[in-house]
Amino acid sequence: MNSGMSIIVRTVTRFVYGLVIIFGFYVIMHGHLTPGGGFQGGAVVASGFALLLVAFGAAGVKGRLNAHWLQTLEEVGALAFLALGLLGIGTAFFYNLLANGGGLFGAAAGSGPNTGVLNSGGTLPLMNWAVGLKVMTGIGSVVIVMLVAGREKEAE
Amino acid sequence: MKRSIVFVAFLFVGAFLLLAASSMRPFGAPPESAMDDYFIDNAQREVAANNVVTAVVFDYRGFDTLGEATVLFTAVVGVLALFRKTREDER
Amino acid sequence: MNALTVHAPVLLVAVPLLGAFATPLVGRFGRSARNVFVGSVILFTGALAGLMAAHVFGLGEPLVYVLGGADGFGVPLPSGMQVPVRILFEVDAMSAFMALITALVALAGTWYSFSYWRERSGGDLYHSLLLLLTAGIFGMELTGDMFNFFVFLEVTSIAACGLIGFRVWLKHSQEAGFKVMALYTLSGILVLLAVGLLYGEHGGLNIAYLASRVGGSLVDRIALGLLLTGLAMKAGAVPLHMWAPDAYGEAPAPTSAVLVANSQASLYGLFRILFTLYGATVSVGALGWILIAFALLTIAVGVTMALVQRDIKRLIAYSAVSQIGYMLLGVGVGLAVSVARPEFGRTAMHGGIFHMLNDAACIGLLFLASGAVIRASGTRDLNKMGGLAHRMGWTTGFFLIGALALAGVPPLNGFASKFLIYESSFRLSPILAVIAILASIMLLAVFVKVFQAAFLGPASREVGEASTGMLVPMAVLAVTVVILGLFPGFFIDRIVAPAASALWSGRDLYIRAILGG
Amino acid sequence: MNVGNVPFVVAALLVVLGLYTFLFKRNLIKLVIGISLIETGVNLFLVALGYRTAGIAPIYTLAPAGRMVLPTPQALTLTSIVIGLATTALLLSFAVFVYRHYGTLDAGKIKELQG
Repeated sequence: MNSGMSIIVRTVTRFVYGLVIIFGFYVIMHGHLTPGGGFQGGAVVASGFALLLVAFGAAGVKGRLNAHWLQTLEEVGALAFLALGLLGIGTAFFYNLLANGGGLFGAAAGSGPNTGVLNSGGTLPLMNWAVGLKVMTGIGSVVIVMLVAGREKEAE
Repeated sequence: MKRSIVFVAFLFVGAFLLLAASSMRPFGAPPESAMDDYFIDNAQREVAANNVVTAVVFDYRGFDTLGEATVLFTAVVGVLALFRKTREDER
Repeated sequence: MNALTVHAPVLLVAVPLLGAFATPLVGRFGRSARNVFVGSVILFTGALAGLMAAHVFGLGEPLVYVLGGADGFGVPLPSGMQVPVRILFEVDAMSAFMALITALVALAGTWYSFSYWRERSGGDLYHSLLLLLTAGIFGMELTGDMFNFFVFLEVTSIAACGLIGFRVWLKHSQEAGFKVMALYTLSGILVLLAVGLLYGEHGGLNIAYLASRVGGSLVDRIALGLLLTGLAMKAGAVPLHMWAPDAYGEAPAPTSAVLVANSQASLYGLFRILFTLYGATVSVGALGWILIAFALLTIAVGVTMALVQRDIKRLIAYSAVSQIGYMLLGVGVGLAVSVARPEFGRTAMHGGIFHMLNDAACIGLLFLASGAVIRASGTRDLNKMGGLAHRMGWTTGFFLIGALALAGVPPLNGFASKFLIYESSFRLSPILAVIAILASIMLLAVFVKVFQAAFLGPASREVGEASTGMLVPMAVLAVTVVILGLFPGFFIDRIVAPAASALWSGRDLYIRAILGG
Repeated sequence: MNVGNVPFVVAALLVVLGLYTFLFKRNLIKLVIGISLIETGVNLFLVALGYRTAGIAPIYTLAPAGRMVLPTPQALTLTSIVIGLATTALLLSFAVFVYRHYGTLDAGKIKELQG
């Protein structure tokens, strides 16, 4: 089956897609400190998936990217986000339980311009991860499903 | 006939939109910003986050973000449902 | 006041959301596990709605829930007012009333779906979308924040379109899905534009805060126009109704019933904006007459189009459109006379709002019954049906109850609310009442025709009665229809009157609950 | 006409362009493009609402001196972008299935649902 694009595109993709995905994870991780966050980083990672799909075709990534698994992970991400919201239900829904608590992500942020503390933000970084997981898998599975459906139609 | 009515309506709406935009308050000077100043002043203390936008997105207006994640989830479920494998007797 | 009551408003949204997110996962363990899970989620949601409604009706003032913080949700301004910085849920009697309607329809629709979707593919995703639609409707009804309202509006739009196009093997459902999604998106954009204008002018998003600030400025008027257009479009009022028959007609039967609740939630948003957000600023009399004009147009177009349909689902869809007109008529009459002669304006409001509950029950019943009819006869064309009454006694009875109630025949519930509307609109202008009554009579003729075509006559093919799982939800709605019709006074006093006064005279209470003073 | 209002006018212009595409093009994909254009215009309008003259991004990490722009419109815009993405995905899926059933994307030929 003819899948994917020329050898140049495929070679470049092999070099680049890892960087794209790592950059996406970086954007998610530093969402509470620098521009970006779960949605943006998740979209970057999903664009890495899309790059793989375009370069290698649906058949080429069949073993590595599976819409079924991505869908499961998306549900896990959505549930995790909701659970983080429910974490503070002792006070109120979406109450930030961990902020300034001293434990995980509980450091204070300082005041005014500073260099940033990665271990701050309370539930924010966790929510960023949950949303990031959700967005990367959600968009990824949509891209895969649409591409596979298009290819099936051509093959008939 | 119908097309020309739509076109006149379109011209009317378009002119109205452009007029409304040009008579908006001046760009770069929000008249009322007490809520946003509160976010800027207190995000670091209350939420312990340097990024005020993230503090708004996930803390002060976190429920909107849950709704937004829900919208995305709904769309993904909708797309997957459309492209699902249907049974033979359904087609 | 225990913890469950305190958190009931937010749990009403969070629990169906949790169910929707987890349904595809639970579905891996088989269909019965999924049905038990979805069933318990929706039952718990219904119980929460009842609990919250009982609490709010007893409270006498709006219930405020602060999302994400306990201490101090507002920033004081120099003028003594304060701006809420967090998203607030504000539940008054009207919101609680709408939540009850939604819970009733969602319960019946979901229950019915278990049997209806048993032989079909994609059941996990179907039930997930149905729960998402329910959660979105609850969110629209309970929130006290304009942008949050928009977000939930979009949740319902997308979930509704996913369900409309769910039967991918039907080509009309795909056409309807595209059309409805495009128009829903347009209405959502109009609402978003209005929210942006209001935010840019007043620097806040809370409804109570905005209500205390909006005046008659140009930007505020543009925002009002955009909001009214967008929400009337989403509610399916003529002349922006072109999506409604496609949506109701092409969606799976139980979904059509829930879509009616969705339209009513948009109508609730319309009323909330007219009475609470702009209650003090707009010239209410003129606006009331505009509402009446659109109401009459909606009634006339809905009934006339229902008259010429041969497809049973589209016929019921057009009668659903016409019922939106009755609600608009009741509330429009109330709005038009609110200053001059409040005594019968209040009656009109009672009629319009009571009709929301009645319409949800009897249109929902008709859609569920039509699903059973289509399943049994294998066609949606009325000319090809016939003789179903011989074998489908229960379905026939339920359909008859729903049709008579919808046409306003005493002693069923449609009569109870329509009579209030006739009575009060007659005192404003006899022509209004005459048009409304004539439309009801035509609707009766329509359903006599349907009944004669589908249920009477010789049995044309071997059909069986609908399964118990489909009959029980129909029975629940039919019993609701009959009880509401037999004891209208009880329900008007207990739940309709508080809901009507929350809109009619509750504006100050609504604002004070947030801003204090 | 206020010269400082150019961003609002540009946003309105985008909305008008999108509206034109939505109303006068017959191809379903072009309709989706029109809706996306309108959404982009509204997003631009939202984010322009929050700008303060000579403001900086509302992020304290290594921030330069200056007043910060309003953060709320940026949060709202983020939400509305994601919503726009979701609707576009669903609309395009419907377009695929309409094409499979009708064999065309011409809105003029796909009008079986009327009356």
